[in-house]
Amino acid sequence: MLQKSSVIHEYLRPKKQFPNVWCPGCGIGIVMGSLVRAIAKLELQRDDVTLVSGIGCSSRLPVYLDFNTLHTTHGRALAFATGVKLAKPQMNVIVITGDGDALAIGGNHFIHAARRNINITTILINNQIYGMTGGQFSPTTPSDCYGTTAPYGNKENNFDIPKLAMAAGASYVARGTVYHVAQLDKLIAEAIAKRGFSVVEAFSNCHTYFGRLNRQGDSVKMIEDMKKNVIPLKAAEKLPPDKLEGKMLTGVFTDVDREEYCDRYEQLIASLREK
Amino acid sequence: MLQKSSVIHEYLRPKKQFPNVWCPGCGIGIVMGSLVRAIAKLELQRDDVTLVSGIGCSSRLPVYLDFNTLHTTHGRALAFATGVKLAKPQMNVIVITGDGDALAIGGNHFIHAARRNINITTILINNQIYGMTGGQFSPTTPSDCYGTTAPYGNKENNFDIPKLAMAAGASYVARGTVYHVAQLDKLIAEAIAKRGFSVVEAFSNCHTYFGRLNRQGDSVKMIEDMKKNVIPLKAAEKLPPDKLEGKMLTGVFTDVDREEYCDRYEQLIASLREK
Amino acid sequence: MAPTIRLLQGNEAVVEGALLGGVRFFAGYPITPSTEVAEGMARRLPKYGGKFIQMEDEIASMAAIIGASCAGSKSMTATSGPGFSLMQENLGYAFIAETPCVVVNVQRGGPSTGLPTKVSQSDTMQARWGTHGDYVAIALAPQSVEETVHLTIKAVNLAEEYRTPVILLLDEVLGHMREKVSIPDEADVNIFNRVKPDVPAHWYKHFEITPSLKSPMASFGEGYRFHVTGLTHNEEGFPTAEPKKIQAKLDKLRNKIMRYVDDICEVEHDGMEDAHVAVVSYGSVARATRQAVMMARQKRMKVGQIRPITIWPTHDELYHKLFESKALEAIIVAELNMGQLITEIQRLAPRNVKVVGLNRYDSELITPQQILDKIREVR
Amino acid sequence: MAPTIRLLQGNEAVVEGALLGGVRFFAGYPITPSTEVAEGMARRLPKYGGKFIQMEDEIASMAAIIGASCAGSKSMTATSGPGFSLMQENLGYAFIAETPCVVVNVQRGGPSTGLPTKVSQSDTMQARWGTHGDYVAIALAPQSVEETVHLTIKAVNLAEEYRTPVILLLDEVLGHMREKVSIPDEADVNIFNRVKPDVPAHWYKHFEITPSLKSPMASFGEGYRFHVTGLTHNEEGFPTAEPKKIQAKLDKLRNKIMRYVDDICEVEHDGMEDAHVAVVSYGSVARATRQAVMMARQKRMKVGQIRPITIWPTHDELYHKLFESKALEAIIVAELNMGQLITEIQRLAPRNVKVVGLNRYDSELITPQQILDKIREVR
Amino acid sequence: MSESSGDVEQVTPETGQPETKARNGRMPLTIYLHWCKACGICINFCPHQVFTADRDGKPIIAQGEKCTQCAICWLHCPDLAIVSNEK
Amino acid sequence: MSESSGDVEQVTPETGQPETKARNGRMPLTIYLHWCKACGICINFCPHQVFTADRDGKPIIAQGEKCTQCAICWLHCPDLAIVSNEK
Amino acid sequence: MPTKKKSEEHKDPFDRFEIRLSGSGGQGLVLGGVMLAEALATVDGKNVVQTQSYGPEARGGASRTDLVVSSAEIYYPKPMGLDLLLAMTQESCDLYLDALKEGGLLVYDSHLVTQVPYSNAVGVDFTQLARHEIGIPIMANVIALGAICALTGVVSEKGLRQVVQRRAPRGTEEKNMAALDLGLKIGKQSKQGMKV
Amino acid sequence: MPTKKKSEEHKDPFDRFEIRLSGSGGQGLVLGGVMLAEALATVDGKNVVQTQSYGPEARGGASRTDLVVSSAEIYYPKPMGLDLLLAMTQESCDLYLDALKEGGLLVYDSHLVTQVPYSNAVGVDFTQLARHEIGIPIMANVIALGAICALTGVVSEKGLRQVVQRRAPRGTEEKNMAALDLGLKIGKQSKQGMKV
Ligand SMILES: Cc1ncc(C[n+]2csc(CCOP(=O)(O)OP(=O)(O)O)c2C)c(N)n1
Ligand SMILES: Cc1ncc(C[n+]2csc(CCOP(=O)(O)OP(=O)(O)O)c2C)c(N)n1
Ligand code: SF4
Ligand code: SF4
Ligand code: SF4
Ligand code: SF4
Ligand code: SF4
Ligand code: SF4
Ligand SMILES: [Mg+2]
Ligand SMILES: [Mg+2]
Repeated sequence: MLQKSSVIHEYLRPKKQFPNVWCPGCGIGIVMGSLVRAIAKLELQRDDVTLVSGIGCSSRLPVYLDFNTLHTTHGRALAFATGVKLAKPQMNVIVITGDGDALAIGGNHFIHAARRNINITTILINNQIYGMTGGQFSPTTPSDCYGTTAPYGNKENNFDIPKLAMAAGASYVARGTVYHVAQLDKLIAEAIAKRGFSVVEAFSNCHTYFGRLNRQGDSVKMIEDMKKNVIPLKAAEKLPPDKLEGKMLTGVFTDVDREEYCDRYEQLIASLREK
Repeated sequence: MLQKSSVIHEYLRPKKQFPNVWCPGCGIGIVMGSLVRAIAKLELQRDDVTLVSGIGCSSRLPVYLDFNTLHTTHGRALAFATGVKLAKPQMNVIVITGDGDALAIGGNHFIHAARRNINITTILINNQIYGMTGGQFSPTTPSDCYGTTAPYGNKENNFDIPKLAMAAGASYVARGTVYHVAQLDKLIAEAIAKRGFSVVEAFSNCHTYFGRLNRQGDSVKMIEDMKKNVIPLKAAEKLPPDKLEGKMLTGVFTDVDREEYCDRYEQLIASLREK
Repeated sequence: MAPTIRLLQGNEAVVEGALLGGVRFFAGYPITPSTEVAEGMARRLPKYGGKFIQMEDEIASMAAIIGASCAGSKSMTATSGPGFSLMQENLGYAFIAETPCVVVNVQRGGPSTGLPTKVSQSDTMQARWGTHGDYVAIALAPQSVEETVHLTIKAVNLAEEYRTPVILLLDEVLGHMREKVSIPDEADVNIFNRVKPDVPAHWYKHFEITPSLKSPMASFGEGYRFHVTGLTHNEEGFPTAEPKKIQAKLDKLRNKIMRYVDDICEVEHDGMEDAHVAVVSYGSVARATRQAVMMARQKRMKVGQIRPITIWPTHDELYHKLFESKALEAIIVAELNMGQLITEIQRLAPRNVKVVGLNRYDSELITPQQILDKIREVR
Repeated sequence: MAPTIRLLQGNEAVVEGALLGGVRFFAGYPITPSTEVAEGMARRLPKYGGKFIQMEDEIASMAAIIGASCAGSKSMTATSGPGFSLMQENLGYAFIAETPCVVVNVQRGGPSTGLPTKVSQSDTMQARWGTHGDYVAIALAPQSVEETVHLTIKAVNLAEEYRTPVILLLDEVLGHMREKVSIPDEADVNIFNRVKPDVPAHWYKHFEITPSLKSPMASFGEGYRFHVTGLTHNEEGFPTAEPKKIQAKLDKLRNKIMRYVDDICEVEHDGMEDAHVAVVSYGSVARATRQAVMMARQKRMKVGQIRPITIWPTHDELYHKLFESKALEAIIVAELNMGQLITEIQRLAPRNVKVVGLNRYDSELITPQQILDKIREVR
Repeated sequence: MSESSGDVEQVTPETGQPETKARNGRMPLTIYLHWCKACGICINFCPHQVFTADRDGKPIIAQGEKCTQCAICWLHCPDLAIVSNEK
Repeated sequence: MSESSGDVEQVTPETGQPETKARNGRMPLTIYLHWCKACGICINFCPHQVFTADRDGKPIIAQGEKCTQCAICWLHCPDLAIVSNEK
Repeated sequence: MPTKKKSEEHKDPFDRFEIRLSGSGGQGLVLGGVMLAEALATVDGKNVVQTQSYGPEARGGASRTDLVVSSAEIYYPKPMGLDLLLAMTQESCDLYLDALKEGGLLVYDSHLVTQVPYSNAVGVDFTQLARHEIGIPIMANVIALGAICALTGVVSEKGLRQVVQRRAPRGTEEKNMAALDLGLKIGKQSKQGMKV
Repeated sequence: MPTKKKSEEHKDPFDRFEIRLSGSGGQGLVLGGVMLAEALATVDGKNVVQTQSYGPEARGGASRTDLVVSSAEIYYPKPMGLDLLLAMTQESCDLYLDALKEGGLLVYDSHLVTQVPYSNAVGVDFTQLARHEIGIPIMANVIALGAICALTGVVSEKGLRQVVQRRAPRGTEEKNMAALDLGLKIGKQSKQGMKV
């Protein structure tokens, strides 16, 4: 079905007006557009969608959208979401989180939600920095890059998000960027449709901090660079390793079917009732 | 150099007498023997070794040994250890932890210590259960097994420890068992010698809880079963997948050389001093 | 129907009370001496169609029960000192987001890992002041296994009525001891179910400041699509930076409870009309006190007893009344800690009345004899 | 050498004070309004050969500074409300394991995420009672950027001398404002370095109960090979279940501080000899108070001021002395919260003296005019 | 953006009123200028130079007739300020 | 084991005194019977049936001469209660 | 006013019967205590509080459980002076004898407890009886319950029978009842020979 | 007794000079305030407190920084009645004019602020001057500092010169000093024309 470009406005909260809080050109808004189109494409009822987020610029996303929205504490979105989902398994629970929220303070909930394979979709907006607090390095800040707490360059390594999600047990793992919006729409829709724990890493720009501190230019430049720095997984498979040096891979990293946690729990309840 | 069998007694704390707290036949004591022999083999000075642990039966290990010992809070051993190591990089810091301590409440510190590739050795005693609190299922309890909080069988999946450690960035990852003690000695010694974050999963028995709840027999039976259920990684490579069904792989999963965190920090200090 | 007579542990009584009170979601992480609550819930809840989940830690447990409560379930967690400390941040979220839930803390010796299997009452002040920021907490402390059943039901009811977390403070002795209890039939239990909005969705304000300060609460998925946040917010739930609205929100958090102290606060007392000495104590210490009071009266001493069942909030006026007798010379506050609730009693006692602590924190219960000795000493 | 005059933010002053005090290890996790402390430490520490690490969260930060302290470094972390709540469990560990460290809490509005960029003093009670179990906390609250430099040094010194965590309570206004400060030369700063044992290794007891209650502290790697645990332990550090030793340990935790309240507690006061009204306040509110007191005196009102610099512990005797003038009719406790330290003042004030709160919690500072109005009102 | 709270309550009264600025004929798109934050993404990303910038940096439809409805601008607008009049 | 604390302070006075029990001749090993918790591992794992169990389940060296010093018993003793007299 | 005034109880708060079952782990004493308490509470309609030691004491060696029984409300939940001490090891006998109140009764395993410096005492060879008469050593605890019942009358025979039957693992009901009967018999015999 | 008695200060605590620099984000007003404060503190030896708004107000639109200056100790760190308001936008002028105390001075950008319902006011075309005379629009803040110096004398010319020099990004020192000079000149001219 062809989507009208105005569909996004149908899902904005009537009382919660724009302009939004983000800096001009921040990719989080682009992800918001993708999310809305994906939900619209899946024709989910607004009441059947709950967005849960933690704390961070990315985590401010849910407040604008006309769903059930739960803006929680820093790092804990997936734990709150687990409560929502298990209490109401028919609810489509989508977690909106940042690289700091999901992987720094929230890393444990991330790997445990994946391990349980609970049917929650995580949209992890990775801008490689703590945006909200002003540009400290995050667990996805590449080594040697600058942050306000890495004034001499980051001495730590960064997580490979898809790898970590897969190792922990996620059923669906994908990566897109705010440059490749059509693909991002599709990945998010697939992730939501997946019965099991799914993760979409949405690579985004924080030009205000990451860009400025690392001389990567403004939002236009940063987003355009994503085009150059990205290789689709499919294409990468055919390339020699040296061609992949410094490139980011996008696409679907894994998509498997495993028993889902809430389903298993419902079966338990049913089996105890039978007796 | 041939090790005397009595070497273990040389490293016991004079004031902290045996018998130890563990149940008769608990494999944690076997791991303690391996650890001592590994340290003795490496000829480390007692003062240059710090053992850090969290809370759990496994975490009770350090108190018996004549090193610097830090018995911390549940799940946080690696975070405390990070402080010790960074403050005193010449110290050999070894973390003794359980499957619950390291991977349930402590999962985040585990993946972040791995990501930083800080030169800490983690001995993760995996008995697939929370022993100390009386047999609740843990993140390594296999699906459908019983625990006191899984009276109808565990509805969750378990972590694959080596996979998770590797995805997070560990430099050396290995698995041994308390049956294969000579191998365990060797793996622990290699892990300590590694400059970078290293993990040895020491598969152990909690017959008191896991064994009893899952009808796996007493300690003798459980430890003997490890012989049957294990295939060395090297051998496994040559076997067809169906032969690996239900088997546990042991050996060295990864052993790579990467820049170590404290080294990088020391270089930074040196470079700032030069100026 | 007639109540059932059973022999139950305090922790098992929490399970019975929770199920009777309508709890259908439990998330927890094992910790001595509270683990039996989780174990009981794991066994029982799925039989009621309820959900038990063992989370990766206490932070996640607290988060999950708030999430479940937003989704409409009466929810609970249970822990002990170290876990209670970890829950503090999200407990604060439950306060500001006005989300009903019950947190059981079976106290053991602290600080830190302390004495995992030993009795203590040293989280009394933490139950009031443990998380950052301003709020008013409700905490209840039973003295017997049977009262544990009832106070667990009460805790669930208060949480739902006042849209706030409620803390149930047990101690290791109470959690582990077995006692004869009479469990009421389901039909005989008074249950409070959260009030649902009856306005059209676009009128609904999730945090409305109603005249009664008790605001209806919709659940996710019921057509209201509201926003919940831990940022200080206006009545609709949207973050606000307007001083007036900020103050209104915080006033609501306080007043929705303090206006109803008469309903919320239960304080048992006896013999205060003419007592020369009063003993204030709660939880299992109150039973030693009762024994000691009986012993003292046998010896013709005029001794009164005060037992806060509701530990928090403090009902100032009520204590003022209790302390107003001219005969009263001394108040003994007996606690299994270094002196915590005594600070409240000092705050409220008349200056001519001596307030002294009887504190034990060596891992053992206070005995009736110790109390009797103290009574003799202060007279 | 002469002190240096600079314009510094409160958070930058913490960095300067920490470096002067000898802090060489900092672990933290960014949070508004304390982040500038971490940022400053990240920049400065490696130049001193010290270590800065950004941990994965506040729990880990607190853990890391304890670990570093055991390894011999003077260590510090900085945070704000939500992070302070998360630190509580490991803060308790530092208490029981008697490990020196400094925790800076730049307060913002709560509870929960609350008001990240707005001023508050609502973690006052949490600083005393935030973790489970029994212990005594030391907390300091500066009122100016310059005093922040000095109290940071003092916090480090107290931590080292009393082998305990020390909490430095700033607030958002103080943390963010820039002010002229005079930074003393390193050579002019009094530094306390933890006392090292001088006994042979096999005599050493890491938690010895010495007559002074100040016990020497070895570091890892210095030949002592001691055991540290969060379980209640004997003097050697080994877990104990003996009631006597348990009590001895907890008594030590309290008495090693309470015996020295005269040294630890700083309370500034002025005009209390003949004041009719006293205003008690701390942190940035004390400056509004000072202004108001000046204004009141211009109007010939007899107003006294009391400024606790050491917020915890409370020096009961000292307040009793301050309140003993017959002229005193009323005490105003002005706080940026719903009334926290006032509970201590109510506990200590004579019954004939009215104790009233002036509380603001709408995200703005209390103004001198508000205080002046309150003074007029209570007179 | 900096860590803060109250931002999200700013209610722009006229919100929702499109105020497309166009210099000539065809109006392939509607632009909600209240929402636009002048990031320049649409202007730079449009493959056919349909936009120019006004004094504040917000887009003006300068060559509407060149628009191919390729969607690039509206898919990338972080402020959801552009909708197509045709799709 | 159950979550607890005080355990670790039990000081066995005679600790360290080996009290090997042997039924006959050769003493290939020393067994610290105070430390032994009678788990049966050594008895069951010894490939040469060197041990039998006493009334409490603790090992007795029944056939010391059969010991090959294979190390299995002392490597697996969880209580570090066995040492070789030869290695 | 939200205060409750406590009314004076009618029954005597000093009517307490305090029991301690002590011995070593693995003798099933805690289970024995729970069964005794359950019989008292659910069949005899008595008030009863059962506590036990957790932690260090509970490990390996020593094991202990205490009961307070009353027909009035029980205030202090732990013993203040034991009316009955069952000692199944010498160690527990030595440790707890002092806790017996004046005139309290000591019941001990005459095989395992050989030093008994107390006169109001009844020795029964519980473990040997269990091993030889019943054939299952761990049923010494049930024999002891029977003996206690017969010796003191604190619990009803009916109550014990119901609870032992209910709690016995499937297939062991008969053996358990036999053990109980044996205990009752021996208890009655001993009582006749007792001084008191 | 560990109390300190505060001694009465010698200098007048009511000697306060309060300044607010206001406008929109991007006009460099916070930096301007910090430079002014630094000059006052480190060169002029005055006591000074500088605060600014964080959070919502700090975003996008409005920007504000306040200074309290005194030769005595400064108690209350925020303004109680402004002596000087610099308004670089109409919005900020409207918003803060009320905060000016009686007789306080308003300095405004005459290009951007067109409605000025207050008489003790000096309008200077800061932004246009910066753009046209200096060639760098964002240097309007430095021009304003110069003007404030000349108009009020609250800060020394020397102090401003040192700090602007020190804080100027490498390569812009000359332009910055030119802007400062321009501000000083205009300030002096305006002062002559002022009513006060
Ligand atoms: C417990 C706690 N610690 C720290 C913070 C401060 N904080 C807010 S957001 C954030 C980082 C956000 O980073 P990320 O998730 O990447 O979001 P972004 O702003 O980059 O979108 C931090 C550290 C907090 N709110 N709570
Ligand atoms: C914060 C906190 N939560 C819970 C506990 C209780 N607790 C102690 S050990 C433990 C689990 C230990 O499991 P594991 O690490 O596998 O160790 P094991 O005993 O199996 O060796 C738990 C849940 C605690 N001490 N602290
Ligand atoms: S700070 Fe960075 S992440 Fe946050 S809104 Fe601005 S550009 Fe986006
Ligand atoms: S409970 Fe399990 S893990 Fe703990 S000591 Fe016993 S056997 Fe070992
Ligand atoms: S992309 Fe959107 S916000 Fe950016 S300039 Fe274009 S319309 Fe404005
Ligand atoms: S739809 Fe395509 S061609 Fe048309 S204006 Fe947008 S980007 Fe340009
Ligand atoms: S293995 Fe060790 S503990 Fe086990 S029976 Fe043999 S000697 Fe005893
Ligand atoms: S060394 Fe080998 S052969 Fe000898 S006793 Fe031990 S297990 Fe048996
Ligand atoms: Mg980010
Ligand atoms: Mg385990």
